Amino acid sequence: MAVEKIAPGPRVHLAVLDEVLNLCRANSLWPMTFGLACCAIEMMATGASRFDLDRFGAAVFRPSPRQSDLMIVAGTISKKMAPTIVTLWEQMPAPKWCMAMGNCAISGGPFEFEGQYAIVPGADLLVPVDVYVPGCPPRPEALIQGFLSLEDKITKGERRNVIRRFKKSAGKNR
Amino acid sequence: MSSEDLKRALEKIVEPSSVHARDYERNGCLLEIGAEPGQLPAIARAARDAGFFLEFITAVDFADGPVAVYQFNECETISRTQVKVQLAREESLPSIGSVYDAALWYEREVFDLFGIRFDNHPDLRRLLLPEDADFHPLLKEYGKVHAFRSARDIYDDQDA
Amino acid sequence: MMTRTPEPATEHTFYLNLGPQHPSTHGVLRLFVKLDGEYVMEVDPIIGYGHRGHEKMAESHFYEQFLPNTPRMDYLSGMLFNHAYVAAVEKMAGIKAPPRAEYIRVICAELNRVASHLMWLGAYLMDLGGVTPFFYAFDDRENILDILDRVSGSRLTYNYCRFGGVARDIDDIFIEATRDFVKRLRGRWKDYNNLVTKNVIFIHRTRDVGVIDKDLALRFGCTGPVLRGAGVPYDVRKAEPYSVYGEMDFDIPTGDNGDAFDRYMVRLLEMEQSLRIIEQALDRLPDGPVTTPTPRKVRPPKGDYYFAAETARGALGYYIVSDGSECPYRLKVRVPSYGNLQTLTEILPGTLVADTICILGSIDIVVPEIDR
Amino acid sequence: MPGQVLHDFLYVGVFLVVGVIFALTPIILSWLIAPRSESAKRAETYESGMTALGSAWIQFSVAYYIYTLIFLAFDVDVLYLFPVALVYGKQFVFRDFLEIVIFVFILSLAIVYAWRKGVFKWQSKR
Repeated sequence: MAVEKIAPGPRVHLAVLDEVLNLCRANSLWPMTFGLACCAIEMMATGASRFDLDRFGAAVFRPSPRQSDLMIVAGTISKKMAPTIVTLWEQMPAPKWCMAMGNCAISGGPFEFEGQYAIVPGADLLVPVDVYVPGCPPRPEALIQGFLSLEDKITKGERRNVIRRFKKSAGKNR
Repeated sequence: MSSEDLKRALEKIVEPSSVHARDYERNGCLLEIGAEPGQLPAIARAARDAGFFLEFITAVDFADGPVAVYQFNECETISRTQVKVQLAREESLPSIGSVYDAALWYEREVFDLFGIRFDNHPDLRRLLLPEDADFHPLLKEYGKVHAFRSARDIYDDQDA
Repeated sequence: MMTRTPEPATEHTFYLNLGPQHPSTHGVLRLFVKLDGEYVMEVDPIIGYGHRGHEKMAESHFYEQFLPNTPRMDYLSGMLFNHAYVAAVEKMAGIKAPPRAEYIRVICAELNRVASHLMWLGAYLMDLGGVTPFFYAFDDRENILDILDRVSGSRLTYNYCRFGGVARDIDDIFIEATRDFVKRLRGRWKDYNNLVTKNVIFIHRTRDVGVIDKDLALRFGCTGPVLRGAGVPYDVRKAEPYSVYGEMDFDIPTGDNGDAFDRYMVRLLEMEQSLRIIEQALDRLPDGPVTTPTPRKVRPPKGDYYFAAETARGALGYYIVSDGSECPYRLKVRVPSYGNLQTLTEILPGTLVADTICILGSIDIVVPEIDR
Repeated sequence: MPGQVLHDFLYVGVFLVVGVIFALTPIILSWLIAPRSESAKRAETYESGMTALGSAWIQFSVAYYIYTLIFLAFDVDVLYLFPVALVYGKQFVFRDFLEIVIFVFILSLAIVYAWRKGVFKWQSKR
């Protein structure tokens, strides 16, 4: 598990300010280019012109963890790669989120069998994962839905999505 | 530069009894040679002079010891030759990295996954597994496998 | 080669990890580089960060259970890996796929080859700093993914070929979509040529960079566009025709001095040849069944078999030792990028760091294919 | 007269104070409200996930130094053009233009000299 002390919150904590900041953070997620295997190609396809992640403000793929606030673990995590993932997660500044993309990152996927010696079955054994996107590889639409649910999680409710706010049924369960 | 003159060259190195042709349609290779570990550098040089390139080096773990499989091929004609070397359990192989540079990684991978050591290999360390791994995964008694047979009952009666 | 514990850097040189998480290593390859200012002095490619143990997995799974593994080894030419594995086991077990299935396999394989080259084109130009070709190439590639998705159900990791045929028959919507795609992509060559081939910066960045000549390629066992870029017309589809490639007429483009520009041109011209194959296969598509009845568990007779096929990166080979049971005794996958990547240790020392990225991109590697 | 001078200095003073405040507020604001995370490897240098070997404080080749020198020459050159821009074209337009051409030409000789010396040629040492 990433050894990370429970960080103290911000020095000045205002509810309204937090809400505004979360709204801004949710709509400008900067993911870190971190493709491990097949899911990386679907991540690139999502960033390309057809599925266009830019509509959600999330396609600014930053190579270095210092400038990114979302780590997408896209692909199979081999045991040799595990310490690197933990290092990258720790080198990301707060606030940071993690998205486990694809079955390999969720639970080892098609390579998890009795006698498997080479892979770590799941990214949540290494870093705290916020959103799981199932699929092998998940279709670009599934990844975009992952981004939307992460944005919902950041803003703690559907106020972000104006249309959904007017649907009476959906708004209640938050 | 085709496989005939490689066959003649190899027959000088290895005794002719262990050189036998294979049916390309069924098995995909034309010539198969059973060799001793010591003859490998000579075989590699002969293949290099005949203009062959090294397709791969791998090993297959059997009850009476692993069999190292070297495979050479040529670009112009279909002339795939396989060299099989039966090893005892802890025996080591001479490295042919000086003749074929591709062999350096293949040998490191065979050492990594099978534990077969290669003498005078410039940089024999693990290739695929993390450096601190202490097991050789592709050996049959590691982990769960379907069967653990001896070499005779696979190779001997296959062409009968 | 560099020893394991590198000696302390002299005053001019320092060590850099073009490490597993790097935008231009196309996956989790780590280049441990000793730099002297801008110049690369020594390079030690460290692989294994994408190692999943495919070969160990094969020894405890049935032949059918290993099918999904094949497209996940090289996910850019997944159909080609799938087709090669199925053809290998069919040859071992003596199963004969009906002619219609063979033609469908060749059509889908060539579509996948074009998709793989387009993906490479986009990623390579992005390495060199040009972002527009990435969107051009991915736009065309999405067409292929739609066509193959319609018939095989997945965009990248196809499990479409089965022992004895293919999973589903194609319909005339597939055929018409493929013909439209072929026409559309042919119209795009002009765009690619104007945007990239005639681009002065691209020519200066790739001409005479990373020269892999014939002898170097043979010493390292390179195959595919890397070898053809050096001038050797070796293509497994022509050298050892499998499936119905024997009846297709297409030629093999080769470069002359084996630099990054020649490899680029070879891949661009290869896409055109693949389109020709697709058209011929579509014209001669026989009707009839797409599967023959095969036993529930395939049990090939004892012995060892080798089957070679041509993927987008080079000559792929399955070396299968069977002990007559329903699980392979040993399954070795001879992968083309293995040899292609090794040439880095020879051609990189002395080049600039920017050229390192250009050379690495031009040999087009996929890391889980090398690590297996 | 002194009142006028003092008045002018007032502008400069206000401009200075606003500048400083404008610079410091984001730093203080983010120091206050930014969430914090402490972790073991947070301070280590980022080298694509690996631990960096050796330090980067080494003597590197002189080519970089000469590159920056050329930049410096032109940076200062632009500095002198600012005041010229204020008075350009007031009386004799042609004279001003000619002066600037001469000024820039003389400075560009530094580029020509560096070019001849081969600073821009990064030959590959194969």
